[in-house]
Amino acid sequence: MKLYEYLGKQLFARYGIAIPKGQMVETPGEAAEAAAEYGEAVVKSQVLTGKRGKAGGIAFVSSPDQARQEAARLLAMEIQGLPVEKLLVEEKISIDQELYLAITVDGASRSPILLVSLDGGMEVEEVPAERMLRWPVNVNLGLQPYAIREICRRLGIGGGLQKQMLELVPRLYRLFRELDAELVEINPLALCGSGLIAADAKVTIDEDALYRHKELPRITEKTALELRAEELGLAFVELGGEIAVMANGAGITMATLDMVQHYGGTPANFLDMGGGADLERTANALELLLATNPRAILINIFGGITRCDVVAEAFAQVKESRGVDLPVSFRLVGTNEEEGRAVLERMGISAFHSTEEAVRHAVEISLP
Amino acid sequence: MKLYEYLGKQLFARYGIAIPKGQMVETPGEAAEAAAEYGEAVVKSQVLTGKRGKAGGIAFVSSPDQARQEAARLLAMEIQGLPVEKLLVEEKISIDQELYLAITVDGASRSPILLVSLDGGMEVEEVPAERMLRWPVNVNLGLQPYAIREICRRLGIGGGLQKQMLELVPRLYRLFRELDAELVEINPLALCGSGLIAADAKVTIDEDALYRHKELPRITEKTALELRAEELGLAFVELGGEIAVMANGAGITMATLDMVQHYGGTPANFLDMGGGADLERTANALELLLATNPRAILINIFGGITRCDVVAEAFAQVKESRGVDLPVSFRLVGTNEEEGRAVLERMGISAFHSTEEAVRHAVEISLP
Amino acid sequence: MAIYINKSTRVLVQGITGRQGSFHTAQMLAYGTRLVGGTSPGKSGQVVEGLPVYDTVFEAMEAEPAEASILFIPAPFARDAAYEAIDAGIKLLVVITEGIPLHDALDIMDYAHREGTVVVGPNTFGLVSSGQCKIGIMPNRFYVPGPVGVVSRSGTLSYEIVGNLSDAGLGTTTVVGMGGDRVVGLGFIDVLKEFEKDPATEVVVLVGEIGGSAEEEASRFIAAHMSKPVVAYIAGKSAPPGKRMGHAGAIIEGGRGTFASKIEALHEAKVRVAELPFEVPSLVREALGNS
Amino acid sequence: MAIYINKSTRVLVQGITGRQGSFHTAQMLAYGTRLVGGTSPGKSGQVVEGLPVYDTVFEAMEAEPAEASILFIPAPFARDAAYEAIDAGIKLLVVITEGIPLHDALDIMDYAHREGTVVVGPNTFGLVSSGQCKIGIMPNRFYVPGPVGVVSRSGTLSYEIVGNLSDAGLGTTTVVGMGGDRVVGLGFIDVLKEFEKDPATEVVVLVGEIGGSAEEEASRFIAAHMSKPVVAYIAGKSAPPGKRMGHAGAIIEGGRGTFASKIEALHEAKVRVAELPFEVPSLVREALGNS
Repeated sequence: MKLYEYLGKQLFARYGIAIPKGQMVETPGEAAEAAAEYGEAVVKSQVLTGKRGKAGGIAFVSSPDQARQEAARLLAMEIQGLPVEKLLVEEKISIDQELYLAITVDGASRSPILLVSLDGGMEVEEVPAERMLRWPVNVNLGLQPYAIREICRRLGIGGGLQKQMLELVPRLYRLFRELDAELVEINPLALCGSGLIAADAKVTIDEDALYRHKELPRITEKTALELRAEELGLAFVELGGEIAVMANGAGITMATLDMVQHYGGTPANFLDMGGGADLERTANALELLLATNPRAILINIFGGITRCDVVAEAFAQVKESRGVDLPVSFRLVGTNEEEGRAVLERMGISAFHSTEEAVRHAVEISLP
Repeated sequence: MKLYEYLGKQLFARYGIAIPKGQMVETPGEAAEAAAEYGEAVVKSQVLTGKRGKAGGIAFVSSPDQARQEAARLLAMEIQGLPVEKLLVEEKISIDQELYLAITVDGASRSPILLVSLDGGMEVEEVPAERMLRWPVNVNLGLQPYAIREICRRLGIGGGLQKQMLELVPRLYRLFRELDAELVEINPLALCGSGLIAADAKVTIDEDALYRHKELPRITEKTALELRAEELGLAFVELGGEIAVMANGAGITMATLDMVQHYGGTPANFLDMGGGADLERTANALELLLATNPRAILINIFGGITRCDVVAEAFAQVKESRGVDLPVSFRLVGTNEEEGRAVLERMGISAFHSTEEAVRHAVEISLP
Repeated sequence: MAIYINKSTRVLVQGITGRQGSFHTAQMLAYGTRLVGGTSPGKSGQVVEGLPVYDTVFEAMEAEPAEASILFIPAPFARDAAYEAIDAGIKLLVVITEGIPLHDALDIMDYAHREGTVVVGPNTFGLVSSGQCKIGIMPNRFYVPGPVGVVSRSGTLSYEIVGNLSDAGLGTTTVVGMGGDRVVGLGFIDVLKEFEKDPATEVVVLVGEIGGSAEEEASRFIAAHMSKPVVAYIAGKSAPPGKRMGHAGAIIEGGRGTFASKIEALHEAKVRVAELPFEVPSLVREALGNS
Repeated sequence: MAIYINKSTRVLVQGITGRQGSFHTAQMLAYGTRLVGGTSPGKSGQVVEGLPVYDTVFEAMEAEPAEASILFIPAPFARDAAYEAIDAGIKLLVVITEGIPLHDALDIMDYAHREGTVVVGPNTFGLVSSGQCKIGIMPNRFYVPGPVGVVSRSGTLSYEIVGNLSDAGLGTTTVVGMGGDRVVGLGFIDVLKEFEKDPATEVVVLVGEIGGSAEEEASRFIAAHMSKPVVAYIAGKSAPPGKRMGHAGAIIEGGRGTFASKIEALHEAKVRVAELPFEVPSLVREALGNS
């Protein structure tokens, strides 16, 4: 779960990490009021994408009037398809040097990893690998002072800046661990005089751990249907094509989509119904599938923990209750396959044995 | 640093461990007032020894008057040589079962160790070893629920009591780690209906870690001289005999005391001046030595990090400034031995080479 | 021969009394896995599928030691269960549970590493040494002995591919599911090393997906250290960037972990890459012919 | 021969620019220890006693790797310095620092155990393999080669005893100071095991003190596993219970760790026990005669 910059900065403040004075506003009037307090100010679109600077989503202003104008402009914008609904108005800070600092999880070392660079302010992908210091963190030890001193040495950071890092980095790491973050990123981390200030904040919280963070806000980038899927505990992504696809397992669902594309079709969605779903959950998944208004439906079940008969029964139920008339391509193998096929036969559906056949058929029936 | 029961219980409360209602009082009048709130109450001497129950330091009372009387009696007592200056007045709790629970450090396993027994309420030394469950704790993991479940299984603790333990034990462990405790002990841990209540509290904090616990009170069992030694950073214990003993190193100081005793003398103190002391520190140590009003002084220096000349110079300085006239037995070997001996010779003191000779001489000169 | 597990491996089921735990206990028994018991706190003394139930792993190990354990424990309690298994001496831990918090997974891996326990998963279908021992939730019938070692990031997709192989008369030595989470225990390289050493494995099938850099790293390892031929299939060619495709690991972020970069790395390592899952058997045949 | 360290051991000094660090650097160099450098944050580029100073242990190890490190670091920072040494690959860590918080010591031991680093101390005088390598603060002159291995809980007392031995013409293989704290790395048993294996060590002197149960446990080990004769001296016979005699470990609590219980255990293990420190050499001679 990505957090807006202003929320990330609230968390930073809670952990003792310095941030610029500022406040979140939702109207040009509020923006003008806030800017009046700071004189020179910056108005920043609050959107969950990193490219807002290039997209013109950030404005520097010198007066409340200018703040009002710019806020109006920004609130009318879309950045990478995301509407701008909130702004952060902050005092302008005078920056001597920009650093990059982040902590995330490194699957390869199965550990947190600290990333530090003296090339702050630019897109992280643009920083040459040799100028980005990567330090895997032993979760048992955490980020101890010695590690920060060694990191600073490698980057040539000494004196007062090193001292600041020795204070800041452990705080950021504590936030990362205690709040179950997947990513905490400060870019740029601004050296202003002798102090380090987080000029930006990117915080992503692990959704699987949200249950133990009742205090955190709930932010979503999902569509209404994706939200509905989340409620149902299903992995669902809207893709905008013609064939509604459901399979059991993330990998096979992806592979099914790949095959749809390979044979010239367009998938309406990614829907992994997961393993071992019961009748109700399966029916819910099918309802979701219909809600994308597809031209055809492709269901690809390789029953392991999932039982073929349950999927077939659920389909029969939903088809009847909703009067579904869409063409369907069904693939059904594995646990309780015979029983499942029998149920489908009663509806006049003959399930395929191979994914390939099922996908080809689905593409055919999806064409106008 | 041992904490009084009432202070330990304050810490328990801070960590969410249930304690009886109660308050610390210092006069019979306050005791009566407190008891009035509880009806049936218990008045407990606050002394830093475990044997106060047997010594009559705990009284059960049913009325404010009785509380006043008992408080007066207790406040006049000494328990194991310790005057009773504070009392804890608590509501009497109705106990269904008494358990023993403690966490301390096990040198052998180099780890914290949890001790649990169903034989609560008695002196821990009296609990048969096979009825005391000992569970070394991996400091990396801490005390996880599985460990508590396993401990409960071994002790035959199930159901509601196990649930209570699953809540209580991690809290006690957190206190133990966060407050740098050497020992946290609840004996008895009282099962009252379905709840566990800490009926007593023994908490010892690591003195070496006190610098990072400004919030904790400072309690001492030390004499004025021992306190002075602590200020000076010296290891000092008063022993009440005739020969003031100073050596450098805890082990050699102990061995010197053993030899004093072996040859029929009585040591006035244990004073380890530590290693590498400078002139000032050594002079301070010598001042302390004189303050015990000994008949003789025994100084045993095996110079390694400690320089013999510094010790001799300090002695000369103190002898002169204080006009010390006591007989002295000096042993001096090791780093800068020649220089040290020269200094002593000027005072007419001929230092011994062996501890044995020095001790024998000290015993001789200490006899009346 | 096989890797990690074989017919003498004794296996414990943590969470044996739950719906999934009991169902798969029956399935594993049917496959021939040497299950020795299960755990479920507060249910000591019960019997599931003829197996004794214990309160704790320690209790189970006292009754009969096991080398491996499979976890059917809800996500909020999985870390504790994993710690318990490792502390009690389990040397191979198969974590089926989905949705374990990322930081809990980090903790589990750290402790397992320290104690020398091999973790498979979390969010894995498990592993199976065909004809000998299955510790997982995959359907029994496709896992027949043969010369192919399989390692996969995703479950059902690997069933599909192993099914295709067995339909084509190609059996497997061991099939290992790494799990779909961002942090998992066994990785491609660990498993590839074992397959390289296993005399019964003649060719290895690697089933990957978009996201992360595991396939790229595996490719470098293959180029440098594998003498046996490798066939790969990567899912997610059609996935849009920035969207999490079910698996926590399957997300393309900041231009990393793309399908293209993985395919390129595999080609450089001279791995035969299948465009679609059902092309795997013919590539395996080809590799077997050449080797 | 000797144990733990020898003339090829390369040693780093953490905290080399301090008063103690620089003094003992000179002393260790004079003894012949192969010191390769030292650390002191912010002082890279300085030179102490002819040795290069680095900011961090990593930097030092890049310049010249060391196997061992000795810590002269104030107590509040000692844990961090120990972590650093262990993480940078130091395999023998000698912690001179006194007054390290108990829980910090627990943390150090845990991490050292995990990474396979041997810790001597804290609050130790160090260790010395006579005539080869001294990593510690003991006076140089008594440590001359010979057949006696010494392990001691206290510093100056062991100097006294080793001094007595050398005066009596008895040299030492290795002298190990365990340290006076409640939690220390190397224990009696660890060191006894090494002495038992070391061909040059013919007799072992164990110097203990009241408090804790290390001597009792060592006695059981000696009875079961030591073929070489052991001579012991225990300090603290005259100490009153409940008082901490300087060393954190030297406190008799609740009737445990008494002088009597230690002596009894040693006698049971057929250890020759000296009543007073200067009796040690004659008991060693006796043991050498018998062995």
